[in-house]
Amino acid sequence: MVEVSLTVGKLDASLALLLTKDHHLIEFPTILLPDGISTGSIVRINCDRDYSEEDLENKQFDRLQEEIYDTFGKHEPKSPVLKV
Amino acid sequence: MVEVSLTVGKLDASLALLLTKDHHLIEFPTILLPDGISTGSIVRINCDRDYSEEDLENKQFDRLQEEIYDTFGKHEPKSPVLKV
Amino acid sequence: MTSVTQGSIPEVVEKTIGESLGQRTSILDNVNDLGPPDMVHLAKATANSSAKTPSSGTFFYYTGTDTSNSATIAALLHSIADIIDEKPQLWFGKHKAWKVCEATYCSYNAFSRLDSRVKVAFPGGVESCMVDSSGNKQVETDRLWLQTYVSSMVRALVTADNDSSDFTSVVEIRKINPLLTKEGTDLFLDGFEQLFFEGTKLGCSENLQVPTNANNMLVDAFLKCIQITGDYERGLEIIGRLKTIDASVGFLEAQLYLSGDEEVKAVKSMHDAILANPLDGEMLTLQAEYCLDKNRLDLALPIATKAVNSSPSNFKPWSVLVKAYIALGQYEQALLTLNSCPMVTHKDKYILKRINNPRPEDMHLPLPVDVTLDKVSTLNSVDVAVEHNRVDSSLLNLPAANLKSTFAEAYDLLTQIVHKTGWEPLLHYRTKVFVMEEEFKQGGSDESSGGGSSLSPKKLPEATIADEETRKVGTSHGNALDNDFKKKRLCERWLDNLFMLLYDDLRVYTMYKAELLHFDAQQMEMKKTTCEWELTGLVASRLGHKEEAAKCFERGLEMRFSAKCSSKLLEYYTDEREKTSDSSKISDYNDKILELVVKLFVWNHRWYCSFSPVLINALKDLVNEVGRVKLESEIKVRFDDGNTGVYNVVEDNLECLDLYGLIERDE
Amino acid sequence: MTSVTQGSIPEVVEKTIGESLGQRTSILDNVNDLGPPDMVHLAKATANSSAKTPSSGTFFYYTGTDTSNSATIAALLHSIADIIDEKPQLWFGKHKAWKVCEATYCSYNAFSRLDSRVKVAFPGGVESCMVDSSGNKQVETDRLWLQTYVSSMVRALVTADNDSSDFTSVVEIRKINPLLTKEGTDLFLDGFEQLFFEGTKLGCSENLQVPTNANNMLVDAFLKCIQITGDYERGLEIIGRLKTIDASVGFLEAQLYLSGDEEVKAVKSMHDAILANPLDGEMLTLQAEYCLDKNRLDLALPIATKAVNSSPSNFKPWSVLVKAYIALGQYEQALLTLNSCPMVTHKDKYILKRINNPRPEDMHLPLPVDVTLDKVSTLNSVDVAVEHNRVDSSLLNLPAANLKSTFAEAYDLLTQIVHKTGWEPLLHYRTKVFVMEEEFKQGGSDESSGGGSSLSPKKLPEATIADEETRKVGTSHGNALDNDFKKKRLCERWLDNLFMLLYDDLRVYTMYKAELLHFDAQQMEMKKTTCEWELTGLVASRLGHKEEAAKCFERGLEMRFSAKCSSKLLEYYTDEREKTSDSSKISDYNDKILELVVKLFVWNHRWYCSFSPVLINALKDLVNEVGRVKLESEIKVRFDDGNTGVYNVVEDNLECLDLYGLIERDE
Repeated sequence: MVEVSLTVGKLDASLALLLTKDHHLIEFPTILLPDGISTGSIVRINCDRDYSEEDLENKQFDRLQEEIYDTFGKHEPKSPVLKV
Repeated sequence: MVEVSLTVGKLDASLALLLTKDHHLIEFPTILLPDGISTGSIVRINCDRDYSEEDLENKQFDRLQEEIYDTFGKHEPKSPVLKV
Repeated sequence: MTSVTQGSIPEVVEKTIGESLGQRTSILDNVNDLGPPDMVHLAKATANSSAKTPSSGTFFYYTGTDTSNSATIAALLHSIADIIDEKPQLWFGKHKAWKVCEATYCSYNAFSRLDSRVKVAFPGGVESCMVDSSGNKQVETDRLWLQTYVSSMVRALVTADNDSSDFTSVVEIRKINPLLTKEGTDLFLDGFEQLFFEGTKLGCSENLQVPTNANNMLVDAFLKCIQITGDYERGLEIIGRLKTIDASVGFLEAQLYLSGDEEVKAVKSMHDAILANPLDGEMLTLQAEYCLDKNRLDLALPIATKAVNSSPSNFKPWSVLVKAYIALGQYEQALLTLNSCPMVTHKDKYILKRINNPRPEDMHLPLPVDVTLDKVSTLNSVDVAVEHNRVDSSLLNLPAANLKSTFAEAYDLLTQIVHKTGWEPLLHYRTKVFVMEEEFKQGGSDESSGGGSSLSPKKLPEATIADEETRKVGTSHGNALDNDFKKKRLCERWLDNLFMLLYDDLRVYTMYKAELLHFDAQQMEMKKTTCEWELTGLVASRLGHKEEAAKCFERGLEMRFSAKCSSKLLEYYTDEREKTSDSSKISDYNDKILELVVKLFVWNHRWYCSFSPVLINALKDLVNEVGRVKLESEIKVRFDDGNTGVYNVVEDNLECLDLYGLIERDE
Repeated sequence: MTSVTQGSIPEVVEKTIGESLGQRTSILDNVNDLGPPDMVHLAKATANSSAKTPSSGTFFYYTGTDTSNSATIAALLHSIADIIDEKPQLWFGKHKAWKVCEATYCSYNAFSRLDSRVKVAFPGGVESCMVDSSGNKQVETDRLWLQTYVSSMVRALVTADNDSSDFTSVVEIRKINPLLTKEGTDLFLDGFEQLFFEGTKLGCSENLQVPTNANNMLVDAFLKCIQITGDYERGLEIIGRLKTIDASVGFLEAQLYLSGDEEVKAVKSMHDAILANPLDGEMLTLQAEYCLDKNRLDLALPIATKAVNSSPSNFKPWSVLVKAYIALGQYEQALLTLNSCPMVTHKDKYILKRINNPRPEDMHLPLPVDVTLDKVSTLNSVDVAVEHNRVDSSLLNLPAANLKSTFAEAYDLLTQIVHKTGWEPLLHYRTKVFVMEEEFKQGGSDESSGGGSSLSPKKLPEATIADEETRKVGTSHGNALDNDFKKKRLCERWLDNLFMLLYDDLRVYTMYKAELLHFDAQQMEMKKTTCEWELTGLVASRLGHKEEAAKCFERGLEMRFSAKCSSKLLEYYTDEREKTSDSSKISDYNDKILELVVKLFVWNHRWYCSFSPVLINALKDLVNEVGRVKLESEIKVRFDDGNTGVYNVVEDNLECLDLYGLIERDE
């Protein structure tokens, strides 16, 4: 897990400029910031890998692939005969 | 506190492209990502306001201001006399 | 069968003999794509003068000739010289007897960045060489000749059917069908396989950020070749072998199955490839498109999302995701997703470019006399230019018409949305998802448009643009952010611009519809020139009003021939024929299509072009629908009166179809 | 005292009479800064012809005249007409007697985007008007005249001492000292206060992203005015009143205290303002600079950091932070911070621009004969141009010389680093902090440079550039990131470019030093033209080798006069004089400075310019150092032989200094 402390340097409509201790300038979506933040506030950001969500998504994706294959990949879908 | 789940879409040297569930494309510094991350990984980002750090910084800043004022703001520092 | 005559060879006169060859060498250094089209240079002497030194130099371009070795090229140069020497040329209004002293053919090898050149001196002598951009000669090898040939073929195939109505396009060019012999086609397919892993050197389509092994100009030409010749089996064999070296080629396998109507195999191919690599963005995109075609939006949406997540820096998966949202009626999501699309800003479409800009008075552009069709081959380009210059500028300069690459595609997505929602709801969605500069100016009047249109009373409200400057400098909206606000996004500058262009297009279209109503009410007929009908049709077409567009193109053709109107209508009728099962309608469409196809064949022939995959394909369908015998007699009945060679030009293409067994054999 | 003569009025001949006035109107629409310089238009008739209709139109530009009302402008136009009518003009080689029929003065009001115009007809009649970009007249008001005047003053003050050695700069212009009367100065200061809150309309310096109340062109002109006139008391009064309305003005208060040598008050002013608003980025930046000047790096670093955090989108605080890191010897941090600097890419420096491009043969650029100094006023510009064209292109085209705005400042920061570390260690730091395209090519040979230089054997290794394309498309370095790698950053394209420019500069400089050693060893003298010495001096100067640069400028002046060498030396001698306490050295510097100042005054006068704050200031210091009487006799002794008017041109400036009580009174 990574945790860093950042200073809010500027707030715009959807993007904030955050600064690390060593002056790395980061454009950060305001949607990810807590409410009540203003210029000069300090935020702590944690970043963590989400293995369980990865597993879940992988399983859903596999099911999806099976469904597509089962639906379209096993036999030609009958198309309406257009002869008149 | 804000918590979001993001998919790692692309990894470059110092910036990663992360995607929110609603396809917001976020350029994110790789320095803030945990180790072992690769394309397709899912990360969870927490963002929290750090009041204690703000207090600490404010106090340090106030002390700094007092020091500058005490050093240079109360009486003209004696400059060496250059007359020959 | 048609044959080459003096009337089918355009030429540009040089200021000094050989100048164009030097200019060609000097531009090589700046070439970073497929390069210039092939070029022929002729040094000509006056035939009756005793001196053997040439007095004039000319040149013109070529695509589609066999450039696989110096012998075939030399033979071509001989035949050109014979045609020119045969009898006096009609040369800038006078008959002039020439003798070709020397002829040079140049063909750019884009793999090795060399220009392959063959020079024939008359009566005897052939030399060949391969020069680099400094003019230095390289040692010729079989591989370099193969590269030259494949480069030529790729240029011919990928530029075929490019819109040539543009006034700046090259006209001093002969475009030959590159698939006239099976041997040539075989050699190209062999060359494709051998050079496959160098394909990225040829660049890629303008909609793609960077070329990949599975997506580049070489691959595009290969797919087109397979589609025209119908030889899917051969194509799949080649891809099968390449797949063992690079798994990403599986993407091409699936594409071939799909265009070869092997749907089940395609689905399995996609399925297997994705199981092997769930992050294969190209394959996921194809799968998402497939689900979208099948109208299984429940499957298309998550697959498109996965494609975007796997390949977020390519435009294509994003555009498929936008389409999924549009199909689902989720317009806010569609707009937000559109706004996130990564645009290609650094590239133009590959087109055939001149090596210099000749003066109009140096251009010899003869009229081929072997094929003539009243009002088509004789259409006067000066008259068309005059008509064009008289068109109202509001119609002529609609900027949406000039959108390029991903911007044109994004515009198309935006028009799909407005086609479903209408303009006012679209503006409402826009205001909901993007930060607006100020609130919608209710009731403000727009002086530039008249009454009657639902668009006229309001100006387009301004969105706040997302660019570097505004992001870093722009309006900081107070210190604390309100919550509603932070859920909105900044609209990208290019998307904001597309809204403006859409507004312009819609205004012109709405005005046209209002006028039409007015004329109908008065039982009067609306009068426009062909150019105006054409441009109005194109606006309607951009906005997705296909039937209305077709009506405009039909009205346009009532007055004179127009290649643009004809090809747009050909597309429309072909689509409509697919949709109906009413045999009298089908027969009606077949009639109309035949008329358009024949006229476009003649038009192309007049401009020295004998290769159009679109027309070959349309002809194939016609033959297979109505039968070859009926078609042939039909053409003779309808076009032979007072015209010449119309059937011959169609026959050329029938023979090509015959060669690949795509139509019933002629008895 | 000098006075205006025909020789001090440049003119450009129009093709048709009044053309320039029309052109001026037509460009107004595109003006979005302080606008064009003031302009005079003259309609002239041949004096001896009986007809009263003008036969020729001319125009030229002005800065620094009193444009506060139409009467003073009319008076100026009358005096110009009188001077031209007085006697035949030396006109393109012939004496030509003119009679001015009509004279028009134009002055751009940048606050209201109007052009104020006064037209005098001779013998009688004055009309004035204010036109907008469509040519429509607006009602004149006192406020609009005040805006006109203040706009004029701002143009005159902010463009004074702009480097005019550029071949494209305007020469058909008279630049007047705008501070010649106390009434005028008072009116400007009043106007400043009244128009203060409209100051952002005038734009800001090219180093600033967007103008603010406390930082814009109006404020720049105000500060310059206070510095020249020395009237800090008045300035502080005005700022004091404005501060009650807008607290951000406190920034100007502190600046005035600092430049008025009231350090303690400045410190208190900064302290109070920052207590009131700890996020005042401008004030924090000033405070950080102050701490840096005092060499209190322990204080400068955290304050600069706070300034950056408070105002991250402005370049200035970042540059101060970089300076702090350089002073601390933390070069890696300095480079990383430099790389984060937000650059201004959308703006150029405000310069006086022509309204059209006159042909050289239409330019009448007379030689003023009232002030002449051998080898200065007679320096032939054709000879200089010839010399310039013969300079080796490697010296002439060093791109670092043409850097603009924040890029020039960033380059200066980079040279400060290399000055302290040397080139090889700088490359090492660069490789440590930025992602490199490939590892340093050890031992690769560089064909383009000869031996002898420590720079020659290696090429500059390539860093991976951070731009949109590479970020979104570029080299994805495998799937998993290694940890070392992710601590590095991508180098911004512009910074990478600055490294290239630094490499070029260092190579030229190193080569020069090696040559110098070689010549010294052989006891030979190195020969260069003045242009070459000047350019070599500028390279040395850019790289921070001030003493070496001064030597080059001195060598350059040995052969002929050069305004550039002279002003660079004036700067150098002034700095050196500050640093020493040895009275014989001081007296030596004073001698040299006097020589340079006098020559530059004459040079300016030759080019119709009588306003240079730099020279006024240098003169003030000289008078206060050596005394006015001694200075005056010195000038007469050294420059009166064979020359004319040299003392007069100095006297003009002494009177200005007198007016503001800045030097001892002349008895």
